[in-house]
Amino acid sequence: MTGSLLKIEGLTKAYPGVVANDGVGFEVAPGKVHALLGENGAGKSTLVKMIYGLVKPDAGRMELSGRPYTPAEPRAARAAGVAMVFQHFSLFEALNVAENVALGMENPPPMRDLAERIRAISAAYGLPLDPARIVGDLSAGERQRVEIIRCLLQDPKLLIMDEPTSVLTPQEVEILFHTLRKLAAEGTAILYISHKLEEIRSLCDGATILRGGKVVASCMPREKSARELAELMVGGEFAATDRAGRKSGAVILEVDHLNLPPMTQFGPALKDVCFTLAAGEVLGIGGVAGNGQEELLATLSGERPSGPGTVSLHGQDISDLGPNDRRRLGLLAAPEERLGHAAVPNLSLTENAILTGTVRRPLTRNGFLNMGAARRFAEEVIKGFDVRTPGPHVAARALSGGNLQKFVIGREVLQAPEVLVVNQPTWGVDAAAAAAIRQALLDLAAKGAAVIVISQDLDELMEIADRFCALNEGRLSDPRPTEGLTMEEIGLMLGGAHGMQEAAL
Amino acid sequence: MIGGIDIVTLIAALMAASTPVLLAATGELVAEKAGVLNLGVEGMMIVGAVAGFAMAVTTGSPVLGFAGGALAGALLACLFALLTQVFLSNQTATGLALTLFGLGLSALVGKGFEGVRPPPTGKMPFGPLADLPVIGPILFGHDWMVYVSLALVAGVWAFLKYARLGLILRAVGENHDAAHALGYRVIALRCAALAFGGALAGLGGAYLSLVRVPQWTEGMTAGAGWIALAIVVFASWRAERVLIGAYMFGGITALQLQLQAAGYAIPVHFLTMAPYVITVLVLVILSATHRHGAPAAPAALGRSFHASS
Amino acid sequence: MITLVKRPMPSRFWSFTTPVLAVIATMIAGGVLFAILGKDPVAAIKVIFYDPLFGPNAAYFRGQLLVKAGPLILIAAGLAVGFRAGIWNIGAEGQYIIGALAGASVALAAFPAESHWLFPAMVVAGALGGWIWGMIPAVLRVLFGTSEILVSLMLVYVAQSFLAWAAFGPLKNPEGYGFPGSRNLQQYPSAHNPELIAGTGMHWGVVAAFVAVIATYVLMSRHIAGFRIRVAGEAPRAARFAGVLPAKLVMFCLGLSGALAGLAGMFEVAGPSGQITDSFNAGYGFTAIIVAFLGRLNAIGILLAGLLMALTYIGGDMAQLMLGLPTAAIQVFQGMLLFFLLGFDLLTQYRLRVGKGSK
Amino acid sequence: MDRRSFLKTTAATATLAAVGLPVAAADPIKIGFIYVGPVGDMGWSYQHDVARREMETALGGKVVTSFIENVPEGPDAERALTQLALEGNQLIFATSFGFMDATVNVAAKFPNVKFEHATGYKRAENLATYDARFYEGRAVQGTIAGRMTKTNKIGYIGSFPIPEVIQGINAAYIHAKKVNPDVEIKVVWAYSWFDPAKEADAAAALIAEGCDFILQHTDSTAPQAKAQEAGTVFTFGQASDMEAFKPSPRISSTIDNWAPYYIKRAQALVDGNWKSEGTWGGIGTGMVGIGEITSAVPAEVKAEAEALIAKISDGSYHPFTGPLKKQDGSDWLAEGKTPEDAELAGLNFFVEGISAEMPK
Repeated sequence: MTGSLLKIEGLTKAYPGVVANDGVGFEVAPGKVHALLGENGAGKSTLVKMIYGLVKPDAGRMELSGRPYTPAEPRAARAAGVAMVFQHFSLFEALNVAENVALGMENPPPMRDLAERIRAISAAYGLPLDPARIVGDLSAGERQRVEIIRCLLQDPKLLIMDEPTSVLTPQEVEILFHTLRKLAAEGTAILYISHKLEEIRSLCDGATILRGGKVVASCMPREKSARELAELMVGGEFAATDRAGRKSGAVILEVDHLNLPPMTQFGPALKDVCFTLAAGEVLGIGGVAGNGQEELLATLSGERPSGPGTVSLHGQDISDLGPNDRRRLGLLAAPEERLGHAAVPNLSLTENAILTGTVRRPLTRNGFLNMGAARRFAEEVIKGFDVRTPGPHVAARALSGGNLQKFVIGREVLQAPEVLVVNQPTWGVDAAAAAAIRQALLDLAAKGAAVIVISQDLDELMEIADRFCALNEGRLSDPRPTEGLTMEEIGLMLGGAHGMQEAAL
Repeated sequence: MIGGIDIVTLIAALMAASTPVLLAATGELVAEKAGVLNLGVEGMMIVGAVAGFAMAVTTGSPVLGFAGGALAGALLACLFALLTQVFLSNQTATGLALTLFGLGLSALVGKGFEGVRPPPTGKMPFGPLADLPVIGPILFGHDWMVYVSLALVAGVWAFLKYARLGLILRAVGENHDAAHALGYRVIALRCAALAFGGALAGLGGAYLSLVRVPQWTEGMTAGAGWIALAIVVFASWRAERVLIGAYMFGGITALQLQLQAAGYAIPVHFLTMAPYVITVLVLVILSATHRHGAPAAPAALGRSFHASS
Repeated sequence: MITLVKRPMPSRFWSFTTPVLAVIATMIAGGVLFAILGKDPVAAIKVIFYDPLFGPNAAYFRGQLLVKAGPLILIAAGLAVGFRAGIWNIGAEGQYIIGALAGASVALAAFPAESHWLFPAMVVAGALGGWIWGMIPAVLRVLFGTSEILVSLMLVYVAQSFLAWAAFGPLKNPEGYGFPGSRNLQQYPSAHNPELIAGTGMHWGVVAAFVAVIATYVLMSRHIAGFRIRVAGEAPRAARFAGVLPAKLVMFCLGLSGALAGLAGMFEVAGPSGQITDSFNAGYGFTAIIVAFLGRLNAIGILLAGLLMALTYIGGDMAQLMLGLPTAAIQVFQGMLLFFLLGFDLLTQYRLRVGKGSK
Repeated sequence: MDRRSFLKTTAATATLAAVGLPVAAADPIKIGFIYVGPVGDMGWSYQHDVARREMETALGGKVVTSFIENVPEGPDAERALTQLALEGNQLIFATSFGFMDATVNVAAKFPNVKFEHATGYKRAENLATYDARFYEGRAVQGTIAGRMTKTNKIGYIGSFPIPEVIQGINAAYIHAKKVNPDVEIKVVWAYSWFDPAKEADAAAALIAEGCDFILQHTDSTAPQAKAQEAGTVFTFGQASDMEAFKPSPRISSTIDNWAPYYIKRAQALVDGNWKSEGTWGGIGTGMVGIGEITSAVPAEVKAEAEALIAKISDGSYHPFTGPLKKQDGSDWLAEGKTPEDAELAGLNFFVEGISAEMPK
């Protein structure tokens, strides 16, 4: 086969207030792995939803195997040979693997045959799966296998993968890449969406880079450095962050042999986590998502109490204190999930300021809300962190991800914490805003606060953290100073060499 | 005979007695499996009762009567579907309103059908089989709707377990967002499930007015729809257990009356509450044992779906 | 093709306008119904909506409006707090019954002693009874994760059987010629919940309803506890982050709504109703759920919705009497009103877009 | 009655009630009713409504009536009664026991309006009570059943264990026993006046126990249908005639016939001589009607029953005539004695020979 399998021209999709895709065009050839690269919000997801028939384009045309391609719904896309693995799995926890696979197929064979084929194909591609298991009992990696097997069973001509590695361990990523290469060798085209540059460099044969809904570049990723790719993605150089003028002070926070059972049915447990944090210090915690980041934040913020003596602030045992008691003592946090965890979508920004602000700010009197003070606090956050919004009366869900993130971080920073724990502080935020958030964290540390930044963005951690450690399956490696830390060492830490002692030996 | 209770008669009696709630509960099961909680079963049943009765009396055909009852129940369910699926109204409140509406509507339509006798619904002609001892009255002594209801339960069971559409239905009830992402039409499917549930509730109502009582009177369902809801919960959303649940609820009523007839002074009120207490216990056991496994209730039960993308 | 687009914020304009639109739509649809039944639609609508408020005997009916709306509002105010937190107590009917039984039991145990302490003791007993009945689903949910929707509903039937048992058994009036039902508390001064100002319909239950409206309004919109309840309903994880303990929240919401429903039952049995009978509960607990939603789960809204609901009952009776409209027609009319109110609510959260949609 | 004519009649009454135009020289007197159930219950409330219409016809244009149906007992009843009084009704019938206290309250507030309460025991200057001696009809049923039963087992579906129902069970048993010493009576309580499904189950249970007669003190025809299905079981109509099941299984009936009383009382009001009293009418006054004894009853049994009806009707015989003992064996009525009405009204025990226990 020659030529292109999928050809896209001038694809445009606008939502009220946003142009998600603006005249996007590119081609994917059979047997090739093509990357769609871009920051969160660059329009990658909308683009693939159009290809998969979930969203109808406003303008533009698509061709599949040389014929016009206008899928009205995913069913039509699947019939045409397009399969997709979602970033957030479209799985049904109460159903078993075979049933989940059947749901994603057009004409599934009888269950017994299907189970056989699942067994066969999953073994062939090195993704072993038991078709009778209930999906709710599977790990994140195993769940992704279900999605992939579901696609493979339909012999797709084009396989779309939306951020497939964000939930995988490095070992699982290796297995996945092996599978994808094998598939490509068999002639399947793969459209691979990610913002992880190294992955794309190692896997993909071509890349289309999106920024603000437009195609800004096409390239061969292997021919570019990660830095070049990143610059194409964000459209400029990183703003230099000022990390000068910081001195480590006395130890403020101490976490000692912290163990915690899984918070959710499928989450990891925290295992023997130990570290100390000094005033004026930024501790970076890296690791692949789903390795205990949320659990660690919940334990530090007080959402999940832990065993006595495991968490101490200023030498005081705060293990059994709730979030508000910890706020009173100066320990604040900003969780990763903005909508629904750090902020309430349907409430206004004023009310979202109340969410965490009542303890350290005089927003209540005898338990009664002082709406005026709350509004002023919200306005202060909006102003101080350049949150683009008509005003504090606007509901949180009406804000863009980046603006809401700025609001969330600003809300905590402006409460003058002694310890601030943030998870994914710049996820989905544009480069300028991300730089501003990082600067705010550094400034906070400069004023003597201790900051924990949990992030999957290693560049970010290297940029602002004084010390670095990695979370892997609920275990935290020993912190190492970031200065002089090599990529290999980081890789080892992330890959699960628990603590660097072994490596040091 | 055990302790003065004729077991054969008891079983035969409770089978007929349970048929209306069995039908309604089976219908509600399908709706709930699709993720919709319709508390308006009572309203759909009674509208089915009056429509079935009116149809049968007007045409002289019980078959058409049952068809009419089913249709009326389905239409009322479509109203509920319109409100909850299209207008995204709260399911609990809408269901309660549906019951109120159905009770009123049935009474309005039923004026003029009071005191009328419906055409008889025939027994299944099993011939000599019906005269067999013990199994004769239990297995071969009923009118044909009893067998239809059993067939419907079996059909729903098989549908949910083996049919592709049944699988899709369960998927929609588990996770409507994922089902939507896979391209299934969540709202259409839920509307269909609701209509089916309404049809069965209507059928149950028609059984009441055409066979069980048989006559039309206002408010004649007397809470049967609520029992059907309880049975679905008792059955932990499994068709085969709906059968057990319906027969248990029906059986306890029949049993307490038989015990009275046999001369036992029994605490009627405590027996009446027994099935509900048992249902609560079943719920507790289910939730306690399913804490770390797949829960029994459809995960999306009672939640509104709106495709946002 | 009409599509729905979620508004970035609930529309304030539509949240005031939709109830009015719904009532107008009901009047039109109801008018058609009444016309089909051979009644003058305008007269019927006037009798239902206007006469109880401004007709010849309005002075009496305005009071009755309070009597009828009082328990609905009292129960709905409590339910709405839980509903806002995503805790679905649909068993208020059972809590109402048990509250009434508890309150009446205290009175009947004390009979015929007269004391100033009796009525307050009944109030406490009524609230306690409803609270206990509400705590059963709460505790089961906290301990085992059992659905409070289903448990609270099942407990309604248990309460009903319990009521029947009490009416025929332990609470039966020994001087009642063997008829079921307790002594009439209206004839027991210490236990009676009388009309406070003659002719107004005001009794302690109505006072309690107003207090509950004000208290829940202040709680939900002015107090940090109510704020946290709202957060819990909107985003449970955010609530934990804000320091809410889910177990405490479940117990509080079910306990509060149970206690208020119990109070409503107690005031009703000691006042307007007077005695425990096997059919003493008139579905207030279920109707209150509808009232709570009609009031958009907002205390002031519930006050208005309760009064509107009561108006259709009283106006309905009048239409029966004056126009010969059957109760069934009134029930259908009420059903329509509820459907329109529930359906139109969509407009506050969503925008209708005519033409090509986003999908 | 077809639907259209029903709508027409109600529409006509409604117009009259609403407009209140003088149809005769003098304005007609307004008379109101409240019913506990829907008029379509085909039982208790239906019979009251039949009587209301008969009364309106009988008095020509002298009265107009209106009613509120489905009124729950309790505060709603009090409001409905007040509403009727405020609308200018001169005479108001409250047709359920549970309306008693509400009627007493409203009667006190409207001294110029006359009230009549069915089956209660509280009276006032402007509040009369009326009730029917349903037990007289039960005596007839007991006689027929006692004669005709082959299994010697009579089933009785009771609604609630209240005096009215207990009187009926005792009367039926006493008279069945009188003609058939081997007879037994089995009692099932439905705890409902009207629950067709449960009544059907109760009938089935009694039939399973070997009863070939089902007497009922509940209002639906479900037991008749069950009896018909069984083939060899006989029943009696209750409240209404239930003639749809004639000639068998329904072989006779006890009919609540309120019309004569309503006509009499309305007439008294028109004539200006209404006064408060307690009426407890029986077969003699026509308040208790005995429906046609059908051809399924042997002629000699029918004759015996008719003789009994005649004796009760002319007052020469009281169904509770001593010697009678209570269930526990203690004496109740001595030879030839009859109970006071007040005692009968509160009857709460079975007579000797009934094996069923009174529920507690």
